[in-house]
Amino acid sequence: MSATILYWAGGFALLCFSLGLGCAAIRLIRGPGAEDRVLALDTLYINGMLILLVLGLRFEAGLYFDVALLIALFGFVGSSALAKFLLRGEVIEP
Amino acid sequence: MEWILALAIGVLAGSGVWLLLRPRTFQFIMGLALLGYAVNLFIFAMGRLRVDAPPVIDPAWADPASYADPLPQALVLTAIVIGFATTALFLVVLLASRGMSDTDHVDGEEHRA
Amino acid sequence: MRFWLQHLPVLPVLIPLLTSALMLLTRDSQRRLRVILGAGALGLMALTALMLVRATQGIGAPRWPDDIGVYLLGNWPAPFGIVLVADRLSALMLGLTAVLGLCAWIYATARWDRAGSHFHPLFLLIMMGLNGAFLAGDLFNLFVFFEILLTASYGLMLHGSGKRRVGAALHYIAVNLIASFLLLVAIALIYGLTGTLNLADLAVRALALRGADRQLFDSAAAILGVAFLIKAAAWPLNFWLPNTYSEASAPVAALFAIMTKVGIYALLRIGSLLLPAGAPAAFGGAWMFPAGIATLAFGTLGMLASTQARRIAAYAIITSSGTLFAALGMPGATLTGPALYYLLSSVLALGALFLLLELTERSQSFGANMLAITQEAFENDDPDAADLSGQAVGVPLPATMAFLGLSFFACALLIIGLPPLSGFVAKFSLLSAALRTAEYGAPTVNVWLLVGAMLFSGVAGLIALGRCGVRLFWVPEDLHVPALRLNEAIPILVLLSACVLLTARAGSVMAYLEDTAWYLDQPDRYIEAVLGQDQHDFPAPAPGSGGPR
Amino acid sequence: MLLTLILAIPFAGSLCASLLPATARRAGAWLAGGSALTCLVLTLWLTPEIATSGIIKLRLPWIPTLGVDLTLRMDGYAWLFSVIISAMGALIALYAHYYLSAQDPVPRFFAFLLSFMGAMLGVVLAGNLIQLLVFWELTSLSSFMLIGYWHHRMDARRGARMALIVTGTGGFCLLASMLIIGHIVGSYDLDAVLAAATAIRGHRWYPILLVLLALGALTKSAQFPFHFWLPNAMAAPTPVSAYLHSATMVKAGVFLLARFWPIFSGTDWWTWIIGGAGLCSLLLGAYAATFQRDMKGVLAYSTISHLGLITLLLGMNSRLALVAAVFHIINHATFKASLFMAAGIVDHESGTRDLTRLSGLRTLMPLTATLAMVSAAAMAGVPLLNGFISKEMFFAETVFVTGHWASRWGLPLAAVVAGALSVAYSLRFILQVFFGPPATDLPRTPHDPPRMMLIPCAVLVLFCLAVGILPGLFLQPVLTMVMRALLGNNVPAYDLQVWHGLNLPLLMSLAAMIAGIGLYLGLRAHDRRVPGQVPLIYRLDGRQTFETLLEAIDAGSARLLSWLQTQRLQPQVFLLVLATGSVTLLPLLPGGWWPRVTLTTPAQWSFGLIWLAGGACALAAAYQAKYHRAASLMLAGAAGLATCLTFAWLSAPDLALTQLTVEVVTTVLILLGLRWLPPRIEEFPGPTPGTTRWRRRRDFLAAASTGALMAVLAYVMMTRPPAHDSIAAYFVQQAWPLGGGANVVNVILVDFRAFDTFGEITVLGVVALSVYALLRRFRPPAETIAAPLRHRGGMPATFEEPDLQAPLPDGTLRVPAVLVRLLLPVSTLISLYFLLRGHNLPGGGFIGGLIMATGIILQYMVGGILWVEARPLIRPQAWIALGLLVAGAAAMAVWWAGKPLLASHTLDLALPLVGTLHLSSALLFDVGVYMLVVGATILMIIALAHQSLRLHRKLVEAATPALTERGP
Amino acid sequence: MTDLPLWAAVPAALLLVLAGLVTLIGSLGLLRLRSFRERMHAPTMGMTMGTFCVALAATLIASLLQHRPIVHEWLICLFLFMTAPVTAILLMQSARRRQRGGPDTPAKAE
Amino acid sequence: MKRLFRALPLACLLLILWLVLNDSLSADHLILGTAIALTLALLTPILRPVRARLSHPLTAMRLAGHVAADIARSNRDVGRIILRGRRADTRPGLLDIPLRIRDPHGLAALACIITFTPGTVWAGHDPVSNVLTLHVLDLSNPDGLTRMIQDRYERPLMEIFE
Ligand code: NA
Ligand code: NA
Repeated sequence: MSATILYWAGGFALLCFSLGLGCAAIRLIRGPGAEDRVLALDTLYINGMLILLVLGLRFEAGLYFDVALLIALFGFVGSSALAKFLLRGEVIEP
Repeated sequence: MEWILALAIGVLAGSGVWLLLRPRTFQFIMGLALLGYAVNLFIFAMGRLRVDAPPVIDPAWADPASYADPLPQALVLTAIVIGFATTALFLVVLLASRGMSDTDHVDGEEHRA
Repeated sequence: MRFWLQHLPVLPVLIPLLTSALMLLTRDSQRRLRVILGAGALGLMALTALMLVRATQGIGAPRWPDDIGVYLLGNWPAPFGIVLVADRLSALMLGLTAVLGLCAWIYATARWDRAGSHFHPLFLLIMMGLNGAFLAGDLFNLFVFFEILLTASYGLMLHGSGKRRVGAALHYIAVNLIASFLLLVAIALIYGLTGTLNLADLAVRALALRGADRQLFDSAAAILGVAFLIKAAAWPLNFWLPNTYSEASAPVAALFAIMTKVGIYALLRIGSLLLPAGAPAAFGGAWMFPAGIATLAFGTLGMLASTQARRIAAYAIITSSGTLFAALGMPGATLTGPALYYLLSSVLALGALFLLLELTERSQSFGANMLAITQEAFENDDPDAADLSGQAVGVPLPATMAFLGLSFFACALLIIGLPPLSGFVAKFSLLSAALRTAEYGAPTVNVWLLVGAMLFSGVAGLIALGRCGVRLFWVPEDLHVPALRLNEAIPILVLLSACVLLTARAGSVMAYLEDTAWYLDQPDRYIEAVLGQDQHDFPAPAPGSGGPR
Repeated sequence: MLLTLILAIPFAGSLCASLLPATARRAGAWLAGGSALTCLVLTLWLTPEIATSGIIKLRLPWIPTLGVDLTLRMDGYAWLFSVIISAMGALIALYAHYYLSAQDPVPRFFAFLLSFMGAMLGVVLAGNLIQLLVFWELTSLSSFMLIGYWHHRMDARRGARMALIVTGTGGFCLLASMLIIGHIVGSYDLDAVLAAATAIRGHRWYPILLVLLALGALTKSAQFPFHFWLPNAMAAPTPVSAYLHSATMVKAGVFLLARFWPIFSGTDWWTWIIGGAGLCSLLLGAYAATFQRDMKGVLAYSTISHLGLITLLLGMNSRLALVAAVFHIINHATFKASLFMAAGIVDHESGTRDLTRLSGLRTLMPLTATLAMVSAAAMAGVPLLNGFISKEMFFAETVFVTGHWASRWGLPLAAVVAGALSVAYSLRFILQVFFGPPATDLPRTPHDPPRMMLIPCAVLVLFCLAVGILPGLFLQPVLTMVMRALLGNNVPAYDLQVWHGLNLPLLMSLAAMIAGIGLYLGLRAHDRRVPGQVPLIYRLDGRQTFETLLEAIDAGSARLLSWLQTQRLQPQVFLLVLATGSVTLLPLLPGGWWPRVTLTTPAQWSFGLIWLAGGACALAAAYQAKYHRAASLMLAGAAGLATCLTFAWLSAPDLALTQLTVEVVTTVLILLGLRWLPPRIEEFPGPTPGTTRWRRRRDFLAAASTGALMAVLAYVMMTRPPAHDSIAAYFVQQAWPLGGGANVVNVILVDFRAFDTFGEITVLGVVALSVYALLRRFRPPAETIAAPLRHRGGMPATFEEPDLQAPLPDGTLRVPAVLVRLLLPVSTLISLYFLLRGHNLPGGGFIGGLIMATGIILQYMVGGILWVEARPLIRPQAWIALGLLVAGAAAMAVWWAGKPLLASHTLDLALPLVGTLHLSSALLFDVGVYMLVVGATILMIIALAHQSLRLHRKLVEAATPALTERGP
Repeated sequence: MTDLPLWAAVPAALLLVLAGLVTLIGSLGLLRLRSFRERMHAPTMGMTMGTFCVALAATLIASLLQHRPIVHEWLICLFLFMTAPVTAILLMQSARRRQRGGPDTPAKAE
Repeated sequence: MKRLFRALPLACLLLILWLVLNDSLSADHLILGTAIALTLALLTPILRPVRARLSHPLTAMRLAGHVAADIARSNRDVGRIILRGRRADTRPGLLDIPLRIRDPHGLAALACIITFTPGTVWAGHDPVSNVLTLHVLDLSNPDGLTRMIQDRYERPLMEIFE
């Protein structure tokens, strides 16, 4: 019973997250501004991380946690590098 | 799942090849990146797909059938790293070429009409 | 000593790797130290190669069953772990690499090693890649060594920088990156079908493939073949080559003379192993001969059409590849022995030619543009980079022009295949072996095609190199004697002497190569040597007696 | 033994001569003359033995597997040639010593001359066909060098190259023919070949074999239609012309034809090819010789003609004709060489060889004139000289020709015409030079040369006389010996005599003589009008045709090449894609591989959605890559994320981790690069829209097909049951018991297949070094230099050096800096966490290293290069080195335990509190990987980032030129 | 999973559903909101509530299954919390610089 | 010794992080974790010259509770705005808030809180006037927001960090 409930709830969450990922992808594709795209990429990463967490719950495997942790820690590096590039014209300044 | 992954590989490979056929160096490098994803997924797929069976073994239960094929994964790891390295190198060559030839055409010169 | 002998097959990989790592601990400016390290490493590699050649002949210290040395890395039994396999063919290629590498490196120490950073480590690493590729007994490991030698070659290709060189390198890298993808896809497919990566095991399992599996395997082999054909410069996949080879700095171009042969080696190695299962199309099968003839014709055409000496040399590389394809792919015949002889001779000669051409260009007044490129290489934005270009001028040696002229003459003879040097012996032995197939009732049209193509390429070489030589040595009125250093002259001399030695000892060399070819035709031995290998347990060196102090 | 000496001495002499200093003129001549004389003496020494036993043979093994040995074989025929070659060589050496001037590099001349002599001796002494070929080509090569001796002259270069190409090509044809002979006979040994005459003649390849052989011989002997190289070879110094191009080398062709006469002759093919070429050369050469203006030109064409005569004789399929041919070979060598020497003397003394300028030298150089007149008379076939006898024999042979009326009548007629022409040109040669009023406008005033220079010429003339008067005494025994060598016991009966009685040949001789004189007188007017122009055929200039042909080959091959290859990358990639696609499809065409029983995993909506997004992003990335690079980068990053999620979903956590970290680093790297890539603005008018559209459609098709192919292959493979007894099972079973790790992927990476990993980190290191090296010479596009300034909103064009002591940056980056710096210890900790647990759980050296590197990159991002580097930090290169060394040490450590490289070795340390500490060499190896990855990644990123710094400093420097001082 | 008591499964399931909904709404905001500055706010929902809920559910389930407190999911929240401003600050600055003198100027609090 | 002492807080934090990551309290993890944490904490000041001084853990916990509650509430608000779409009558805009807090770590923490709360984004900070600019999704009550940030976040942060 518990397993069934959790299975369906997890499935629902996964669906929501992947739909969210889809929304972010649409924004990423449509733009219009570069900032919009960076934001969308950031969102993609968050949704991806959540998907991994839920997968970890479903499969009772701690391994997914590591990937999620890494996204939480470094998912922002790409988007902040992009943001800095947009802001300053170079990622690493003298 | 198989057909989804197959389609994904196809789309990635197609976009990658399209970009490799384009004349600008940056297009080429993006093509390399996309084709790289496709190839990595392809290698991975050669181990057949397994959901919820990571190759981290329970010492008491080392039945190969209950784990995903680890070997393609190891190969993909190598391929990812090598791909990263070559992308970096190509990027720098691209920059050097742009700086020296004043064009970002892959041939180092514009082919005018 | 015994201790080192046990590890003999892995030394050609380890020596350059560790030496280059040590070099990186020194600074670029500590050139002398790097040179000493490099000399030591290359000397050791040559020694190792020599010992391997002897060992695979059953002479000397390590006695291996069937004279095939199998080294189980990590002590994992084949086919599970990675193996290095030193058989006659590998040893031969290692020896060739060592000689060519040593010569190109000595040449580079005259001045080219100062035209950019990290020449020495990169050079050693490309040697490591080459050696590893020749020793690899595992498909994926072969790929890894291909990548090492390719990435190092990218670095060396770019060595010296300059617009034209970078432009050529861009194409070279682009094409080879795609080829690497092909290799990966093919290896993955092969693993997916057979469940193994070990070459010997693969040969066994390929026999068992039936129906759809076999079809898919053939597809995979075809992709693999294309990847190797790109590296081996088969037409029409070789358009990257002329620019690359003619723009690379001289020692690098000389070393590159063996790069295309790695692709041929791979085709030969895998082709011979897959032979019992029916060689796939590119591996000695249906396409190889026509591809070879086409490549040969293309290279010949290129030699005729080119005016610049380096481009002629580059097309000569293609011609040699074409000859080898055609010879190895000749239907109904085994020309492997003579083909290997041709390979040795052409690699040495082309290596010498690339070194020589740069020296020759120095004597030309119209070579000012070359000088400009070289100047550009030494141009220095970077305050840290040691600009030693001023020192890089040698002293005029006596009889410089005579030396250059005679060396060019010898190179030309070798490439054209005119007597008396080994180029002729190679050509003759190939053709005579090809004619022998007519005895077995094979269609003679292929024989005539090969004979015609090779003779025609000889004539074309005569025309092209004749013109080139006349222009280089006879035309200029104000030919000034170039400053030449001894370490530029000696490598050329060594390479050409090696060719002379090949000629003089043609009988024993040919016998050795025929034996090598015979072993290749008996993949069972290789397979048995690899798969029948027990895990090593070398006796530990007794304290105080075994290992070096 | 003596044979070896005969062959070795010239080459040894050549080597010695090449080592002589350029001024050693006398020594060179002595060396050459001495070598030649020694050879002559040695050959003569062997005469009795040849005469009695017939053949001397000596075999040295060379390539036994191919049936090629060095066989020295001297029979009567070879003996004859050896004598000619060495005797001539001695005379020429003497002559050349006086001929060459002080400016010429004389030792080089003699070195080439001696090597030629050796090669020629090698040809005649060869007992193995391949060996013969080797020396044959050597004669071409040394001839090339000798013709080009005065290479500052264009005619010398041209002539040399022409001769080389023609004779070299012929040599290749000869090689083919030798190969075929070897194939038919099964041996290259001359005796074996001679014994297999019937087999060869009867073989189905006989015609092609003959053609190839003829090509070899005719090119060498300058026979029609390959004769044109010989007149052009006259650019060589006259000793060379005398030696190579009249007496010896050009004789190699006819030597070969005569040598193989017993094998090949007797067929119609032989007659038509050899006889035809000979006849044409005979007439054409004589005709052209009659009109030459250059003394050496006359001699060159007459040589063609006389060689044609020999060839014709050989082609006549009669044994007596063979005798005549051999006899004429000897005669021609003597009189032609002496004529060349005389011409050389005239040239040397008067400064010109122009027949129209020379005149009346008889009085100025009487000795030379006398010698020249005698030899010319021999050439014209005047009785009592050797030329007469061989010509008589020729006439006699033509008379006895049977068969078709055209040949029955035509051949004697042709013989008479040729004879008449030879009389005419000989007469003209002598009369123009030595008779008439003394010339006044010569460059130098001629006089007889030193006596020693005349001696060689005189010796030859004496020989002409001796043979001409007493042929039986001097040459009959020799000729018999030669004929026995060639024909064995089938030597025909013949009689060498001056007077055979009044017969048809004598009448023909007379007719030719009278006609020749008449012709000379008749042509004087033409000669005065257009000197040197050959009527009717002057347009057929061999040299012109040859040069045009070569140019056509050059141009044609260039055009063909431009068709067959492209220098552009896109077509190359297209070809690659096309080739790969088609060869992949080829084995699949028969069908039957589409999966029937499929192995599937149930599809999940979310997974599909992820790839819907990922695929769309990939397509968009492809679409945007041209103009919106950053957007494309982000879109590709989204596809990368989808890939990462896929790996995680499908049970590959290690891959997901690696993909993620690599993704991050790649993004930063490409962004660093984008800073140096100015925005794309279409500035050039590209190809026409139509072309572009077509090309795009083609590329789209290629891309779509490739994608489809890969998708199909992937699907087919995924739904196929895995290979049974795959090696993967072993890894899963043994990872824990033998590898000591639960994470199989990591155990594979650091243990089972650690060697791959070793290689792969090497690749990373190599790339880092290459990137670093290339960037040291980086030259940025001009428009990118100030690009960041625009972003900062028009700040002044100079950069202030950042404050290295400031604890935090000012402005926007202040808060991020606080956070990111706090993150550094955290990310380091996490990198160590992933590194240390890798063996049992996802992670390992790669992932750890990339995490560490990312942490450091972040510091650079918020702190700036100078601020970060003002603090003691890593030296990336050293980390690369240490990584390799540590991994290597871990790999090699087990050597001391007697295990092969990379075998794992564990060390269990019993520690208080902790229990046992489990140290594994695999972990140490992974630490090496970690260090290298950190070093390489940082090196690449930093090398790129440093470009800004270099540029800033340059800008500052440019702004303040007074302060332009670089530190030491 | 089957060992999990129902009283824990139900709230965990609810948390998951909530996380999914909140995150979806947040992502939807990327599409529905009109300007970039408005859109800046939307994804934060997933980053906060979405992650909190999932982490809570995970902690609940894992702790009950393993009979000891399992808290490492909260590290994710911590890292997100620490790193979120970096991108946001840079991105907002970039957007502001691009629209300098654009529609909205700061309002002043009294 | 002084260095070691100053490094202790960070080391503790890192040790906790290590133990949580490894999900274990075993002796070997404790020892290894302590070693790593101490090493890192001692090395960190090289690149992190500014050190945070923390005090008042109770205030910090109360602040955490406030933040959590605010995040939940803002999530609800923002969600509503998104779902309503065009119909939601919102006034997005920038808001300047004068600050008193100067400690960089305190400012950073404030930035984290603001960014982590849906509906508000850090849009700039003038170091001279110490004015914080925010972008707010619904600027219907600027004064309330200003007060909330000053009272509910800034003051406790000053207590903790200064
Ligand atoms: Na091991
Ligand atoms: Na916010």
